[in-house]
Amino acid sequence: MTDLVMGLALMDLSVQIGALRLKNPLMSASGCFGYGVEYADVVDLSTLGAVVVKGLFLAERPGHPPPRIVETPAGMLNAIGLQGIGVHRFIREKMPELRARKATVIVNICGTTIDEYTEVARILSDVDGVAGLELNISCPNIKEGGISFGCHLGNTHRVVSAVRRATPLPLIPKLTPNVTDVASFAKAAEDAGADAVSLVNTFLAMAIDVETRRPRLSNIMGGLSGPAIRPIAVRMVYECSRRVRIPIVGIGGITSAADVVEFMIAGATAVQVGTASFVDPFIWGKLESGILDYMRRHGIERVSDLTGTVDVPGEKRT
Amino acid sequence: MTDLVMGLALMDLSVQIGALRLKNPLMSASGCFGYGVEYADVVDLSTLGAVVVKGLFLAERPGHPPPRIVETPAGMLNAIGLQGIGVHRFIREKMPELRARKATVIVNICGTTIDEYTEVARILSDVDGVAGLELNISCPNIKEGGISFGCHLGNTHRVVSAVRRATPLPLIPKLTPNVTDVASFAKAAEDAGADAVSLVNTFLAMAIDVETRRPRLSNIMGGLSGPAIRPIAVRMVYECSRRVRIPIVGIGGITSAADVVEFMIAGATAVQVGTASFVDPFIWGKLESGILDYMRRHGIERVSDLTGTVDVPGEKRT
Amino acid sequence: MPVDVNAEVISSTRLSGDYGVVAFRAPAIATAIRPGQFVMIRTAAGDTPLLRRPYSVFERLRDTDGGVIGFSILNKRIGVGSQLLYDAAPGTRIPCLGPLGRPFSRPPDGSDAWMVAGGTGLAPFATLSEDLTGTGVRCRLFYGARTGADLFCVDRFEPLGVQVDRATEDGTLGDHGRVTVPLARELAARSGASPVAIYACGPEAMLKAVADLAARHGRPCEVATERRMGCGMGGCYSCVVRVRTQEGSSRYARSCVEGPVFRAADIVWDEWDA
Amino acid sequence: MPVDVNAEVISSTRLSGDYGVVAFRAPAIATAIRPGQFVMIRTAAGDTPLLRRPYSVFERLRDTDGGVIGFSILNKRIGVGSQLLYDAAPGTRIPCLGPLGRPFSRPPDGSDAWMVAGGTGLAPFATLSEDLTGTGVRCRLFYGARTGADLFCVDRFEPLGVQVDRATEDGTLGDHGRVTVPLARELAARSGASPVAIYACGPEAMLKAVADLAARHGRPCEVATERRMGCGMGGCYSCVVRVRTQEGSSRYARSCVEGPVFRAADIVWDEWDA
Ligand SMILES: Cc1cc2nc3c(=O)[nH]c(=O)nc-3n(C[C@H](O)[C@H](O)[C@H](O)COP(=O)(O)OP(=O)(O)OC[C@H]3O[C@@H](n4cnc5c(N)ncnc54)[C@H](O)[C@@H]3O)c2cc1C
Ligand SMILES: Cc1cc2nc3c(=O)[nH]c(=O)nc-3n(C[C@H](O)[C@H](O)[C@H](O)COP(=O)(O)OP(=O)(O)OC[C@H]3O[C@@H](n4cnc5c(N)ncnc54)[C@H](O)[C@@H]3O)c2cc1C
Ligand SMILES: Cc1cc2nc3c(=O)[nH]c(=O)nc-3n(C[C@H](O)[C@H](O)[C@H](O)COP(=O)(O)O)c2cc1C
Ligand SMILES: Cc1cc2nc3c(=O)[nH]c(=O)nc-3n(C[C@H](O)[C@H](O)[C@H](O)COP(=O)(O)O)c2cc1C
Ligand code: FES
Ligand code: FES
Repeated sequence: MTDLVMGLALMDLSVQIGALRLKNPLMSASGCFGYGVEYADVVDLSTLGAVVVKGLFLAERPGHPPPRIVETPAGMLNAIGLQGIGVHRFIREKMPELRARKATVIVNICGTTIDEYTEVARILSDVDGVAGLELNISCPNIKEGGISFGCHLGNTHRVVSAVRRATPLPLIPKLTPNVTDVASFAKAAEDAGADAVSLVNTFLAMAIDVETRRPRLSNIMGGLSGPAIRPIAVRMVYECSRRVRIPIVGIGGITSAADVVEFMIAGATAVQVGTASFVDPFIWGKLESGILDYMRRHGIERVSDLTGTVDVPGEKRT
Repeated sequence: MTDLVMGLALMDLSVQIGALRLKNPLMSASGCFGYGVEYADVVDLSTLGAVVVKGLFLAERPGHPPPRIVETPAGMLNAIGLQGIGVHRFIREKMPELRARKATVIVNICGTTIDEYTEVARILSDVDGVAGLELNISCPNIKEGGISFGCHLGNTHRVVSAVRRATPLPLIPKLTPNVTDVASFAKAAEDAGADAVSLVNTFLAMAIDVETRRPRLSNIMGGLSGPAIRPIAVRMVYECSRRVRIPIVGIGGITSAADVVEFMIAGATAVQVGTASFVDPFIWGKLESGILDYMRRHGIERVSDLTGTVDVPGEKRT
Repeated sequence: MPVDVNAEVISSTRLSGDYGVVAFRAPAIATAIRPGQFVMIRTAAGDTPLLRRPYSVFERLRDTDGGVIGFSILNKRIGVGSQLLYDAAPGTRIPCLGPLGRPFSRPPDGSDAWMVAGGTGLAPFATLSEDLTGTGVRCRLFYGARTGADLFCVDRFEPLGVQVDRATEDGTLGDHGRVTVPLARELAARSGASPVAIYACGPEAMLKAVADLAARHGRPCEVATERRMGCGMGGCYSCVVRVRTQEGSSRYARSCVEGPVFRAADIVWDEWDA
Repeated sequence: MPVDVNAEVISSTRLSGDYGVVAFRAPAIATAIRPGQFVMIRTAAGDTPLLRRPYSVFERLRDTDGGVIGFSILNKRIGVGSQLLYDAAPGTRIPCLGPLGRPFSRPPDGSDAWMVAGGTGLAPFATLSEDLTGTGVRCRLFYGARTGADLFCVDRFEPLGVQVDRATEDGTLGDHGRVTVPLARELAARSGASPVAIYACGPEAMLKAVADLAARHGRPCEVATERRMGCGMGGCYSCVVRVRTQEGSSRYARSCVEGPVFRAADIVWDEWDA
């Protein structure tokens, strides 16, 4: 089908994540979009595929002292420490507006124990307007919980299975890139009943002020995000797409529609945008029109037809 | 001691790697400086701490078809495939000039089997002018050998032990960052008798041309290098420095004297510069004078006094 | 509600080897701005530097018939982004997102306004002076810098009838020492009966010192903070300042949405330098 | 031996929306350059774009008394780096590393030189024409482009006495079709007795086609290749071209040191597009 005969009308941006149908593949990345409400005046939240909110524990968390971020080449480090208002206040204070704005809400849930993860999941399962759960087993900035689940296959399988039993909501474990074989973690999540996996979270990193010899972050280490990590993230999405059947949500350094398309071609069904939305809070409309333009130029009717279509000549050469 | 009383004369740039004393901490990174001789006209090779030459197998290797590199944000991917002339031709054709130029030569050795690694090491041990061996167990671009040794603790220990028995030369296993806990690999190398470890090699990554949907590299995947990876590399050097007693050679995205100092403060005894020397083949003199300037401003007499002096308030917050 | 304007640089005036005033054409932002609010400026297209830089709005710019057409910033060159702004050539277009953040509040009726500025901390007081003197509030500016040559743009204030008290650390102009020297003296001299509200912007150590003085003399005080910001919109939680809660404990507040202007009394100053 | 010159942009002349000539002040490079050699240009300070860009030297630039003061490049805007060069303002300084690589060789005595250029492949032939006509070699240029408007800078050749044969794919100027159309005709027309050496620079498909023609007519041919380059110095092995070895097998040769100019007969054309 040619550019001529294909109008906007014909084009379908919707994608399917387990039982969840998203109107387009664009989601905010957790921790990069507050609780969504912060952006309600500048972005029509209902136009995003999904709003993924900041990581939530059962209780409130103070987070780390500043400085919490530092800029690096084509990227940034963060060690926010999952400051958050806890699941109860979130439901009371934020969900009403998110519902009113007709946002498709995915909650990024955290825990320091399997019980906390399952408890948070159970509580959110009964909340009107919560469309899905992203299971954060990959935050590099907190020792307990987070990474300790995400870096061990057994723990990953355990926590995903437990949360799976606790909730009927679409469940999307979020994987850390700080492992030798990320695809094996995707497989463990799939085996444990996940509806999809999202990757990548940030890369554990460090920056030192050479004048003071002190780490630039109060937490010493932080997570690297932004364009710098994109090629590694694309590789990991590709690897996972060869190992699991469940959908993959691609994350890492997306700044343009071409980047979105690259992740989808590599194997992603949907994507998340984090750091780039700091630089341009109005990025969402630009990404959507850029994707539509790409589809028009290439005669693609359904964006979902892009997923995993990377043209790899035979097997990987060695 | 103040800037006033401290003149250049007093300052000592030399560093110690096992039995090897280097006149300064600056080395070329393997694969980024050819066999050294390519740069003999523009750089006085004897002024580098060491010239680390391209990875060598026992026999010649053709390498991968082009395209072999692609630029990425603040970095680049490469999949050269270890094209090389093999250890014998290297000794015949390159060592004479390297000796004549008074270069301190460290050979980056590769293998597809433990026997090949030990054979290459044994051959080089008798060669006049070879000052040390860097054991490449971390090349992401070849399936057999390389990564398969570098990503498994047992294999790492095995290959390092075997080569250790085969050579009296200073032995520096080069670690891959594509693992969950790089410090455990540093420890395995130390236990196996390594004199030092160098890190990091490149991050396995991928880039796709969205117009053709083909990978941008003929090898599909390649290794990410350049400034983009620096914060991750600094973190890994810091982690290793807390786990092993042997010296660490820091590598990854160094482009300035401040970057050299950052790696040393994080725990490195020496550093290697790769991608940045593509951009500026004359970088070596600039790095050296920049380090001297830093030492002058901070009243540091011996550059080795910088190693591992990062000022970390108590334990890592969680 | 902030807008993102791809603003044309109208002029770039160098005040010294480090300081400069950059003027942007951006009516949509300039007409909405209130004193103390800031903009997030993208100093380069592409990936380096990646993040936008936060800047207080300095002046409102008007055309010949007084219509607001843009704003300026008072920039100090300290790193890659501020260097790019220092070098920005007229005609270039630079994305500016704003207005953002919580502005200064008006002083209580009948109260004077004393502004305390250190270095580029002068910036938010140009519009504050304009708005307050325009509505009959008596304004006074305490303005400190390292040396006399760094006391810029005083000419923006005196015409408005703002009394300016200078202080320089090397004593080359005004009081010898920090800006808190004249401030302390004048606070001590002033009778408790005549109300004054204090506004401070500048280095973090200065804000703390001014807050101390205000507290000791029982004067209301607002400070404009400058924290590292990732987004400026409340999305990233990078810009926090520790503040007291009603329940008597404390929490980290995002200075881009709950600030950058805070009541000095709300800030937990002991954790200020954390 | 290459030098790195922080070269001032003397002028930047736009030939079209995509093509431009950028002139650099760099005597050290310009006096040493030989036809077919290239320079590595750092199009931006900082990390993006990270790598230098390889460019053939187009013209040698001379001052009024004929002294060589710099060189120019013929640039086509295709991505971020070439865009930056297209936009480069006179006065800016841009690091240029060179001269680099293996130049064209002189034709055998008594032989004419036929140069075949596609698009910016014209670049190396300005200096080649200059040097060959200057030493009595008869030169002819076959010059092809998509359309007549893209046949730039012919005025650099005719004054040297170079005969120019044009071809355009849309037929707007010269022969209708690829540059190989006139080349094939003239090769067929030429008697085997009168020797001619062929030089080609342009798109990879064109180089292959020209090499085929030269081989079929038994004419010596050199091609200037354009491969992705990381360093331009032989350090990274990214720029390889597959060439035949004496032993009758083949290997990857670094085009930055063994090239960019290769004898067409040495290249393994079947693996050309790999
Ligand atoms: C609300 C607010 C208002 C400001 N108003 C002004 C003003 O009117 N005039 C002025 O000259 N400066 C002002 N600043 C400070 C200004 O943002 C920094 O000078 C600038 O970000 C430095 O960027 P850089 O790239 O030159 O420095 P770099 O050190 O290269 O920046 C690296 C990172 O640190 C951040 N950063 C560095 N210094 C500061 C700082 N002092 N405050 C906040 N972030 C910093 C940068 O934003 C960037 O993310 C303000 C800051 C804030 C938060
Ligand atoms: C020896 C040699 C001589 C050349 N001479 C000229 C010339 O005279 N005029 C001219 O316009 N161009 C010339 N080129 C091509 C020129 O180098 C590319 O157009 C330029 O690198 C594109 O950079 P970019 O950032 O605009 O494109 P991008 O696509 O953004 O570049 C991305 C990466 O790919 C590389 N790359 C992209 N296209 C090419 C290409 N065609 N050849 C080699 N590398 C490429 C870039 O160097 C960079 O590393 C020459 C190339 C070589 C190898
Ligand atoms: C400031 C900041 C805070 C983040 N907080 C969270 C979080 O709470 N939970 C989570 O799963 N990921 C968090 N992330 C990771 C992002 O969701 C995303 O995985 C990562 O930033 C890579 O995407 P990007 O390159 O588009 O930013 C955070 C990232 C940043 C930069
Ligand atoms: C083109 C290229 C070729 C490389 N070849 C080798 C190699 O042969 N052996 C090796 O151990 N590392 C090799 N490396 C990795 C570098 O030695 C270095 O570890 C890596 O590039 C990170 O350093 P940098 O960011 O300074 O480039 C290569 C890197 C590049 C960019
Ligand atoms: S700067 Fe992002 S929350 Fe304040
Ligand atoms: S470009 Fe590096 S070897 Fe040729």
